[in-house]
Amino acid sequence: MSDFIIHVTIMSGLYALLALSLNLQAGLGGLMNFGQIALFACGTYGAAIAFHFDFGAVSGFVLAVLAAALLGWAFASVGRNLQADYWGIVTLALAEVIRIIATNEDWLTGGAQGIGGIPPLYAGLDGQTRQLVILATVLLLVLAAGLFCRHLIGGRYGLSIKIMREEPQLAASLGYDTIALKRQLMAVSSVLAAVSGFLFAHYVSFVGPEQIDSSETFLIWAMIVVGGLGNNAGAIVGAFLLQFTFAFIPFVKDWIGLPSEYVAAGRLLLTGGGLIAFILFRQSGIVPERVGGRRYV
Amino acid sequence: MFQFLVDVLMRACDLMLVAIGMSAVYSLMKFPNIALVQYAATGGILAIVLQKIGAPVAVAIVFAVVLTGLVAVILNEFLFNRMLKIGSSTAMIGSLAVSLVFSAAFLVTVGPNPSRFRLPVSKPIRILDARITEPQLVSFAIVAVALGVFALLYFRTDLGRCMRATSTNEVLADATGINTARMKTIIVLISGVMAALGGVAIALKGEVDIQIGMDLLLPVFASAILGGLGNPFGAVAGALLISLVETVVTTINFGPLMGQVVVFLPVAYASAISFLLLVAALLWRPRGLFVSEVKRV
Amino acid sequence: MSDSVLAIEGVAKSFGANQVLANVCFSIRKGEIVGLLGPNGCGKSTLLNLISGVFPADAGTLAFQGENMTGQSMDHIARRGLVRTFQLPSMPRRMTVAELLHGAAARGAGFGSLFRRDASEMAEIDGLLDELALSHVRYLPAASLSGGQKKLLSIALALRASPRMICLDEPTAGVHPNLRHHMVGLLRRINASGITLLIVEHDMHFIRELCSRCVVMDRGAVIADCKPSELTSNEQVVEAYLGNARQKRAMA
Amino acid sequence: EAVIGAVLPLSGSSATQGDDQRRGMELALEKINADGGVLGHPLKIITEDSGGRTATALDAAKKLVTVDKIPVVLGEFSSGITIPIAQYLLQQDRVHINIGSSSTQIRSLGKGAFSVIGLDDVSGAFAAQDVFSGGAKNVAVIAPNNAYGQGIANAFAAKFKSLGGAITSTVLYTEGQTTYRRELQQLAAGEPDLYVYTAYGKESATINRESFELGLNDKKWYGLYLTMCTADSDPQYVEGQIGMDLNYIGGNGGDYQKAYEAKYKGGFTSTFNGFAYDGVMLVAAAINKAKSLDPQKIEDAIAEIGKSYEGATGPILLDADGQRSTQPYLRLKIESGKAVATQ
Amino acid sequence: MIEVTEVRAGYGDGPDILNGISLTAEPGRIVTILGPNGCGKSTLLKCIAGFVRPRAGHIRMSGEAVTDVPTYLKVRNHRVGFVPQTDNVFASMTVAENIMLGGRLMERRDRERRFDTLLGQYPSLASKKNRRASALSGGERQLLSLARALISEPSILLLDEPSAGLSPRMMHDVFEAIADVRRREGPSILMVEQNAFEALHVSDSAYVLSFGSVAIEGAASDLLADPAMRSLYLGGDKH
Ligand SMILES: Nc1ncnc2c1ncn2[C@@H]1O[C@H](COP(=O)(O)OP(=O)(O)OP(=O)(O)O)[C@@H](O)[C@H]1O
Ligand SMILES: Nc1ncnc2c1ncn2[C@@H]1O[C@H](COP(=O)(O)OP(=O)(O)OP(=O)(O)O)[C@@H](O)[C@H]1O
Ligand SMILES: [Mg+2]
Ligand SMILES: [Mg+2]
Repeated sequence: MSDFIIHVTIMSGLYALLALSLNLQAGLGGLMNFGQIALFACGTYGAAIAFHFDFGAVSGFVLAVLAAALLGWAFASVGRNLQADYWGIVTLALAEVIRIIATNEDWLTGGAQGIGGIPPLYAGLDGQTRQLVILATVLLLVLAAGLFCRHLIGGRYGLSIKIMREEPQLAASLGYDTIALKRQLMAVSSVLAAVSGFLFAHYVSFVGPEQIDSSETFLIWAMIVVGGLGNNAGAIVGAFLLQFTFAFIPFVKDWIGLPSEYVAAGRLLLTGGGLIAFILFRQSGIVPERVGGRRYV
Repeated sequence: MFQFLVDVLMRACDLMLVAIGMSAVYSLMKFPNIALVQYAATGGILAIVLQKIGAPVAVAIVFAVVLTGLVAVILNEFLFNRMLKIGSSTAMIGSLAVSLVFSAAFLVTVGPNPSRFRLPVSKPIRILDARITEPQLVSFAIVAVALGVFALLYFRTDLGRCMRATSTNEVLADATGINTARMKTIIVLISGVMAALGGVAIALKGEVDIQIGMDLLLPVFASAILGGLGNPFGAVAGALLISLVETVVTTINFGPLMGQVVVFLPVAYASAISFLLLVAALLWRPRGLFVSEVKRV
Repeated sequence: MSDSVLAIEGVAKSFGANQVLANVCFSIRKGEIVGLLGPNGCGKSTLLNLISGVFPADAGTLAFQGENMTGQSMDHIARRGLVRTFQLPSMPRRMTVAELLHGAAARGAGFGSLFRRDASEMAEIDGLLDELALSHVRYLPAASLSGGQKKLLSIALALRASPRMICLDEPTAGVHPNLRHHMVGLLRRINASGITLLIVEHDMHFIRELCSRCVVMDRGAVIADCKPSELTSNEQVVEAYLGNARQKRAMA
Repeated sequence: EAVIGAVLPLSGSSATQGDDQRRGMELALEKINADGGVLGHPLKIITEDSGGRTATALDAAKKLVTVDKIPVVLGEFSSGITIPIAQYLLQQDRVHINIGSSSTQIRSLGKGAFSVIGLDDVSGAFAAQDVFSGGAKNVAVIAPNNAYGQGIANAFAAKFKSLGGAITSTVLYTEGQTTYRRELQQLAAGEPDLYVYTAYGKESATINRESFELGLNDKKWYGLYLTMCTADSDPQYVEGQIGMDLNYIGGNGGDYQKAYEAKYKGGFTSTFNGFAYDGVMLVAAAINKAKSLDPQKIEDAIAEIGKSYEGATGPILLDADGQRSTQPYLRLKIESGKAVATQ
Repeated sequence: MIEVTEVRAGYGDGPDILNGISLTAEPGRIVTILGPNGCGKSTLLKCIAGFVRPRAGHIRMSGEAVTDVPTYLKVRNHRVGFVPQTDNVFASMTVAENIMLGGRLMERRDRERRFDTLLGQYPSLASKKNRRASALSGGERQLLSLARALISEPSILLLDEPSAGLSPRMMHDVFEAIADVRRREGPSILMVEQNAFEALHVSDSAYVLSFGSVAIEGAASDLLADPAMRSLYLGGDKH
């Protein structure tokens, strides 16, 4: 059991990084990114391609981070004068384009078959210790990312992003280059997503296009909505909560004794219904954003 | 050539009604309701099931469509209205959760296998160089009539004017004596009916399975946004444009250019190209092709 | 004209077939307080939009402190020191007044300021809030301010952006008369610190008390450029803008 | 008490196949337990839903291993999911049985991984030989744009070209569309002698109907796994199609087919139920042979049994990599709505 | 006839913005509400119109209790015309559509007649009849909003700063128009204004609010005549 919990915690941590990244964009910057999974894909495919062409994990990491930052930058550039919803759909579409490329360019990405056999990190350690070390790494990264985001949001830069989010015209009239702000924010938050993807690839050891389906983005969205949009702690809590719920739904199923033809329906019902109930009864998330933040109330 | 037009229309028809519904709901409620695509699936599946248990096709269709409309109203009353109080991204995630519950419901009621209306197989009719079957013509007709009725309602009646007024300024609409809550209910009903009709139109031409809703999501989104969210007839044009591009890029034979007999763009890239078109169109007209609203300071 | 801060030459703007501005020329010297007057819909706000770079002019040139600003973006122009306020200000829903004022100082707020937090500006912000009777709403979300309070806040925001020149679009519309009086004093002091002011306004008392010069527009063209006291004697201005005798009496 | 695990796509885009796999397992379970179970107890299968997602599938696999302490896990359907869970299971020294993926990458998973389904190279090569010897020289291929489709289309093309035939065009379609007219017209543009296609239930229904509507059925259609291709289609549209499929006849395949039809009121939904059935049967036999639930012993037993095992899908011979090396295929033709064997 | 008794109101779970306000506006009279920024004038109008629900107190229109009646019903049953302070037009609709919407509850013939007279009164709107309201200048919006409220010949007129942003000439015309409506149709007019002198000149009575309570009430002429009042509440003695 404890192995299972370690595994779920590692996955939760990876999703927490993704959620933190999305929360920076959507919660702080008002950027309704529905293509988050494409930034994650930069991480997974960065790792996979580096492995495939024998570049080594370090260059894989560099590749992942650079690709994600570049893609984030491009997302922001495309959306320079789009309204939030429009931009959301554009990112969704672009992420889909990236998935289509990953499915079809098999010389680079392995096509629909994906790239398998990516070695785990800390390959020198034995199974049990390795899991623990990976767990520690992920949790440390989540902590560091959380603190970084907190600092970013609480400081002067966060204020300028907030003005950009709420009233772009006003921000521009005060001298803020809103496009540059968006690009910076996207590039920085994309790096978090790429790190998550990179670790995911090495942890799961397989990278394929169905991992970057657009429904994955919705899952990350669900995490930050449950946790409380705009709040870092909320994003982390949301990621852990949802990931643990998903992981433990099979136990609920065993416990109820659900016949196997209803397993899938039960899972969908629990996730969908749970999410609805959560939104309705825990209105603005577990940890709602406070207007004014810590400093100005 | 005529065949080509028929192909374009056929694909556009699949998207149009759902896209109109999405756009119309967006104009009043200010959130893209993902569950709409599931209403389409509900409409189609319900009509088929009703026919299976003995109702004549026409009756089955009417019942299915009305029932779906009512479901849309009820869900709106009990879920989306309350979620919207928290925020539009919350409502959107909520509508995703509702979609999951729909999937679960479909899974236990009709199972994952596709189903179709029991209609006599008809030999295609030849019109010029195109081949069209009778059910396809009926399905065209349904879409055309639905569009016409909606256009009349929206532009020629007081009800339509009130809807548009509510969508631009709810407070002022209230102050003009418009029952804005009822307007919303009506638009939700209409969108549910339109989506269900869209589903029926798809079902008439062939087969539906429970995935159909989620499969429609991206192209419907793209159509609605290309036309300009909140402008229902823009969505029609958007659907036409998307299907036109998809069809054109896949039917152009690049063979002669490259000294070979047949060289086509891989179909897998058709949707990628239509998404890229979407991005390009929005770069040119950030609020969609058919929104002429000026936002001034 | 070496001391010209803002030079507007032959500026024109149309929206579709609708020509809103045609060949507008005037310039403003450093330290001046200029009133921009004209009937509703004559193009005053549109001119401010061109000056501040909301959209580009169809023709003509705009120069600020000798630098050609034609076609530059709003944020670029603002960073050069030309800041404007809006006629119908819309304010953030999820930021308090105090937060907004902190964030309004764009200089040095870039990515580099990530780890900087200073409280030294507190005093400055407090002073502004006091001056504009906004102290008691400092911790309210900016969007929930009353109409008049938003107008006052937008002046405070412009001041925080370290401007060389401010263009104010109807700063007193919806502001209580006592505060208008107060505002005259504030704007004078701002001006005395070397900031040039261009004010679109309909309150003639305010104009008379504050401005050294008035530019009057009608249907997209400048019809008068004179001292405030000379307005009533200009037939064209009276006809287009001031209207009947009671108004003239009020001006006298 | 013997408990084994399965990870299947019971929801998501492959739910049809996943559900059919579940049916096969259920039939196997009924048969095993009616015959006395394994090691004297009824066999139990814990089935988990993968939702068609790697992460969920991995969670499920880890749950089966670490919580339910299961020695053998069967599944999944998509190669993209089968591979990572198999890798995980092998790391944990458990046995993995592939019952539905045919990517050739599966061959290199390593010891402890078995496939009871022939990988794409096997079936693609058979079909190419069959089509070529049928006289067609220029063919067009349409297959889904996923691991299965890409794999089998490549395998088919490689063999067909090596025989001296030509592929006029290969179309990989995106699943879940409402129409495939564009794809079909691309296919027709090369004017092939014959169309080779493979598609899952819903897509094949649409493809068959539309090829009928567009008049593409004036040429011969060859279905790879023909019963899967025609399962959901209206018989009128597919009349006269030929193709290959797995051999259900001979051995205990005929009984299996009857049992399936009796229990689920209709023909096979996909070809995958048979492999799921065989997978479970094989594992049960191995456990009985090993007289133990130790994964290592089960693994050895499977390798041993796999030297000659008669499954519902025909003889299962596992090669040194644990992969099914041969697979008997049938040549089928649709006559008055039924698939009948031809020679 | 509008009667407001001891109304308390606020936003969300915030503090009371109105602390027990009472006032009456009789038919055929113009009542002006004055007061510093943020004292609750607009909140009071929104409360009467039904956008903000009173926490205590009563509101009656034409003798009927309407405290908890939703806005649209008030508008229908008591013919309320409302000009909000901000966001006062249907931005994506044309000028003509905006005005017509104001009269949607009237007979078609009446509506068209009124429409033509109103456009006659505001030539600057007439020339922009088919333009989108979102393109209008601030002053033009103000006029449009007024025209939209006036077309239905309301019996209760709530005006939130109708003269804000208007040129001196236009402001004068607008006040004349309001006085004219009062003379001809005799509605109860409740008007919030910052241009106090001009407003008081056409008003019958006035209330001065301060921090959500009535500080002073009286006849408009009395307020204008009292020098102490002028310097304290009306912005100094400049006239
Ligand atoms: N984006 C636009 N599209 C079309 N017409 C516009 C646009 N912006 C302004 N106009 C028109 O240009 C004219 C001038 O508008 P502007 O806002 O500059 O007037 P203004 O002088 O500021 O008036 P006010 O004193 O009422 O604010 C108006 O008639 C307006 O309708
Ligand atoms: N939507 C809102 N949510 C919360 N507080 C609000 C809201 N609207 C107004 N307030 C608060 O209520 C108080 C009164 O606002 P109101 O708009 O009634 O003022 P006003 O008297 O009309 O002022 P002005 O003359 O500036 O228009 C203000 O302090 C404001 O901050
Ligand atoms: Mg203006
Ligand atoms: Mg007000």
